[in-house]
Amino acid sequence: MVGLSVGEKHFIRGGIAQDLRADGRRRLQFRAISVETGVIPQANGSARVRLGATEVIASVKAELGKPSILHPDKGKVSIFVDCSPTAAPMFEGRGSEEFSAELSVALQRCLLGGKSGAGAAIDLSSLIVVDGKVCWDLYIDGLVVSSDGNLLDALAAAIKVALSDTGIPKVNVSLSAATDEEPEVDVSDEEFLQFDTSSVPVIVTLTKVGKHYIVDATSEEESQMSSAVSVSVNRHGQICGLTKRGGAGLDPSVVFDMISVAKHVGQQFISVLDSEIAAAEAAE
Amino acid sequence: MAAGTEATAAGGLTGEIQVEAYRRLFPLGFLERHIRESVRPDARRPDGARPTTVALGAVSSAHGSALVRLGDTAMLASIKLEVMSPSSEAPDEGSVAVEFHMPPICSPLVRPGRPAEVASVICKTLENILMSSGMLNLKELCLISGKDSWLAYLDVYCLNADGSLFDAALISAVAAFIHLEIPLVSVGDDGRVFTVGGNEGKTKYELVNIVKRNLTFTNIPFSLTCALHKDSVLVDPTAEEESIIETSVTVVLDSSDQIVSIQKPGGAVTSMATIKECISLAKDRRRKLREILMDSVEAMEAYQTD
Amino acid sequence: MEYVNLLTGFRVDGRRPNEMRQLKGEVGVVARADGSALFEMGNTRVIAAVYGPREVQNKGQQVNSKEALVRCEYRMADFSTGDRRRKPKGDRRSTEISLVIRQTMEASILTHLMPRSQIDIFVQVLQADAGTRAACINAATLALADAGIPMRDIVTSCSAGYLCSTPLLDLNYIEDSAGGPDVTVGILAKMDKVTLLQVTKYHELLLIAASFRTPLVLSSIHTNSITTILHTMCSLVKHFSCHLYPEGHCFL
Amino acid sequence: MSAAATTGTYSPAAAAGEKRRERKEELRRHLAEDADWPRADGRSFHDCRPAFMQTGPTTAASGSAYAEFGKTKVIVSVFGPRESKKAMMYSDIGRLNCNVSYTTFATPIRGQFAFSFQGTDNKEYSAMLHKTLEGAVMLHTFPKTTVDVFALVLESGGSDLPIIISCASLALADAGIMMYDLVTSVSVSCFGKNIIIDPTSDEEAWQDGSLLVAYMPARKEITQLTLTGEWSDGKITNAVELCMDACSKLCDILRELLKDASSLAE
Repeated sequence: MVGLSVGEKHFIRGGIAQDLRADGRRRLQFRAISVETGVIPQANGSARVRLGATEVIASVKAELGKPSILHPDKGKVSIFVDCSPTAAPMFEGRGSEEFSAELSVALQRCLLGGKSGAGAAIDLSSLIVVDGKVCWDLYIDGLVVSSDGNLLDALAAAIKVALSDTGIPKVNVSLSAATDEEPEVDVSDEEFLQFDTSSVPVIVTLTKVGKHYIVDATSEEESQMSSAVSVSVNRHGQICGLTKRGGAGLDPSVVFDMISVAKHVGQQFISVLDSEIAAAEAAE
Repeated sequence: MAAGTEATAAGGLTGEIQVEAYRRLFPLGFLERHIRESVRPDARRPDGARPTTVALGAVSSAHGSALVRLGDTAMLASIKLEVMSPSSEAPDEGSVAVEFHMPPICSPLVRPGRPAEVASVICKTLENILMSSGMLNLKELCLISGKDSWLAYLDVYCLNADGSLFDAALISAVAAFIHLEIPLVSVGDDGRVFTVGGNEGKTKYELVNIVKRNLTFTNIPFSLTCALHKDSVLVDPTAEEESIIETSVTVVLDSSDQIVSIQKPGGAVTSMATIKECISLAKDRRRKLREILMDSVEAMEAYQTD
Repeated sequence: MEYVNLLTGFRVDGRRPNEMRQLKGEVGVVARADGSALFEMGNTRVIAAVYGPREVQNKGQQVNSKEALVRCEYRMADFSTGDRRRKPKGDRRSTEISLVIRQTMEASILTHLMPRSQIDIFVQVLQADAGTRAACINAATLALADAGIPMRDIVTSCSAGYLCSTPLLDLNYIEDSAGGPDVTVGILAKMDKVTLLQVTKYHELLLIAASFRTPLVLSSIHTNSITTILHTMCSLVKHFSCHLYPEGHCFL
Repeated sequence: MSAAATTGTYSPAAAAGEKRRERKEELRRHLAEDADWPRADGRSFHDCRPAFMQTGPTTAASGSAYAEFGKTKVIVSVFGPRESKKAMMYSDIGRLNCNVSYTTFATPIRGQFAFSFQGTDNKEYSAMLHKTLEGAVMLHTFPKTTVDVFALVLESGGSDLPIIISCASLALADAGIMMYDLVTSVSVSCFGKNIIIDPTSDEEAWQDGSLLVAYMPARKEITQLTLTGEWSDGKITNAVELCMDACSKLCDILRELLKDASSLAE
């Protein structure tokens, strides 16, 4: 919880109105981002992203599973987020459940695409090992370690980086003659397949404070929001998901305006993230 | 007694306050003054039940369902059949799983995440009555002896709680079983049962159950709840009455007027004569409910032939 | 399985029996917390954050208004273990460890200096490779020190086990899952006092003690100062004679 | 099926599941490629299902509403304003508490719900309902107290959330809770280049993307907007406008309904 005095509130609102925020940023400027890969050795891929004082960790684990009956030619991806109480005392006990669920749903909406699998960030058919029998189940876990606003954007960025860090073991399948039997699977320890993460989108949350909207809001700024829209944008400029996150209603023209601004900012954010990923990979 | 002083205190005020306020402030006095005139707050006689309607087939996704209204109390019962392997003790019997739900929409007293206490009591009683009354012949739920049989999930939802919940729940459960239509099934190569629909299917697959499409009922239980307050017996109490009265008696009778169960959940003591009165009231009620149920079956059949 | 090489005396990960894993500590990792620390013991990695002293949030929990209320929550990240499982929050093990950490830290915090206030200690396990209990206590100590909360002394903790007739300091996951007896000790380093002693497989320990009739080797680590950042963390094994009473279950 | 594996019982599927899948693929292809292929229930792309709505099914509540769109059936009860829970801190504006639950027979296979369910409660929809309504309800008119909005989905036949939202706003009006405007909601599914309105559950299961709009027509404000799948700018504009148009029409129906109900009461 952020407790602000009237003067502080006025300062934040005034700063946003004049395009000079409390930390010296402009309205559509992100905080400095730092990216680190391979932070969880047990996972197939992992990343830590710091956005100002916000810190999140994403891990990707791959397990062999069985494809669903409805989609026998596709693997499965699930995304869960947990907010650690270290980030804020209000996440203690069951206190984080509701917020974690909201973040999980928003990420699923932005990364998993439609029910048919169209527009998904990860090509689900690349996760299939044997049609209808064996596939990879990707478990993407996000953990919020430290929170200073804009968690959703940070989590989406961390997932994008973690996916680019992910190596899926190469699998050799020995198909037995009898079709009913479970195929034998030999998981390789040495060879790994990398993902094509170029189409994984980023999320840009536009927070409306007063008449203006800002990107990458801090906790203090978020406490002053009237409403917020999270837009997920991929490299091709397509919108891959959108969630309005509570608050007052918005005029339709404002919504369309926000979408086009988010698209623009998102493209820039993707290129920043790409160079960070390259730097992190070089450092590793 | 507190109730007495309340009643006299109320007496002093009656001329000055409005009926609705009096009802809220002195619910006991309000009810007792009605009973003295042999009429109830909703204009019923003490021995009069509320209008009851039964609509069969209210849930399209279920195999059997019924919506019952008892005054403002509304119950929705649905039966879904699933295939199970029968236990070794009874290889030629199916089984029934009963659940009674009180979702938060039905009453201001129920909150999400906290199931109402009364719901589990009604659930247990409902299960006992359905099993012990001899209404169901579990052998009829068998498909292939020792291999496959039906497990009938009976889910009763209370949509609006306004008293006499058990009576309404029992009627809806019974009606749902009467409405239950067992799907035609066949056994696939993998040993799993699958449903067969349409006419070409019937000729293509070897059917397991051609005859047993509806259950037969020799015995149908009905119940009546009577509220007992001082010397008077109020049939089919509303939620308002239930919150005031001293105790209640629920009588369950089968088709031959045999007593399946009598329940009196503690509370004030009652004479045997009052219990006998309740039983005779329950007998009258059983006949009426039976008529209502048969009418609803006819109405549904007429609707289907149209 | 051979947990200690008979010829060389080395353990599966190449350590000597009385050698600890690589230790690493860092304070101030959570910007918005009053105190925080990251602590690593080999592959075990935990984060602790301290909020407080602050006003008591739930007055009902306050037992003694003359002392600070110390609370603790232990949580494992979904990805912290080798096989990914979503565990329900507040399972029995987490509750137990939360309680152990709380009691251990409470013994060191000068609670009487902060009446009518509350101190929350949150520990989050990022990677579990055995010894999370000890790592959490070390991280919590660092975080409390970072928050500037007055303490009697620095609490440090380490575990030890007994496999292949050898006492082993600071078990890793492979050694921990071998199922031998193990001991976790928490000490107030300068005062040289034990605040935590947990023994599992107590009966096996009894047998061992009975057959060898030797003092059981337990462990504790010494920390010199953790005022700003861990300068040095010298680890040494202390011989700790404990009297195992046949009928006792817990001793402290 | 996971449900079958855990309980040891299973719901017998219709004959030849493979065939059903093929049929669905075909349906999907038609929806994606054809100009205006009549949908499985005979509607054209931009037709909503016939709707039936009614106020006051639950007399025990302060206000309630029932909505039936095709196979989807929903009841919403509104309780309060009433005392907030003891644990709640003081608040000078009112609280809105939303809960959405499903009956066990709401889905074709008993108790088979998506992962965001805990028991029969749908956490995701509860949160979404709350976010949608909080911008419309005048929370300052009932300080310190709580209004509970509870929804029960009797049968799920697609477009559940938009129907819950519209039904909840009708129930709030029935309860006499002050609102800036009635909120109505409509969702669309996207198949290839086509957009179809008010999808059924079959259509939802195969869609390429979906978009939901909750709208207050008199104030011309969007209170909720969600989107999945890949969309271009132009398509979003089209879909949102289509939804807003449908929302306005639905809102007129609700308004008439409330007028009729109040004149009937008099």
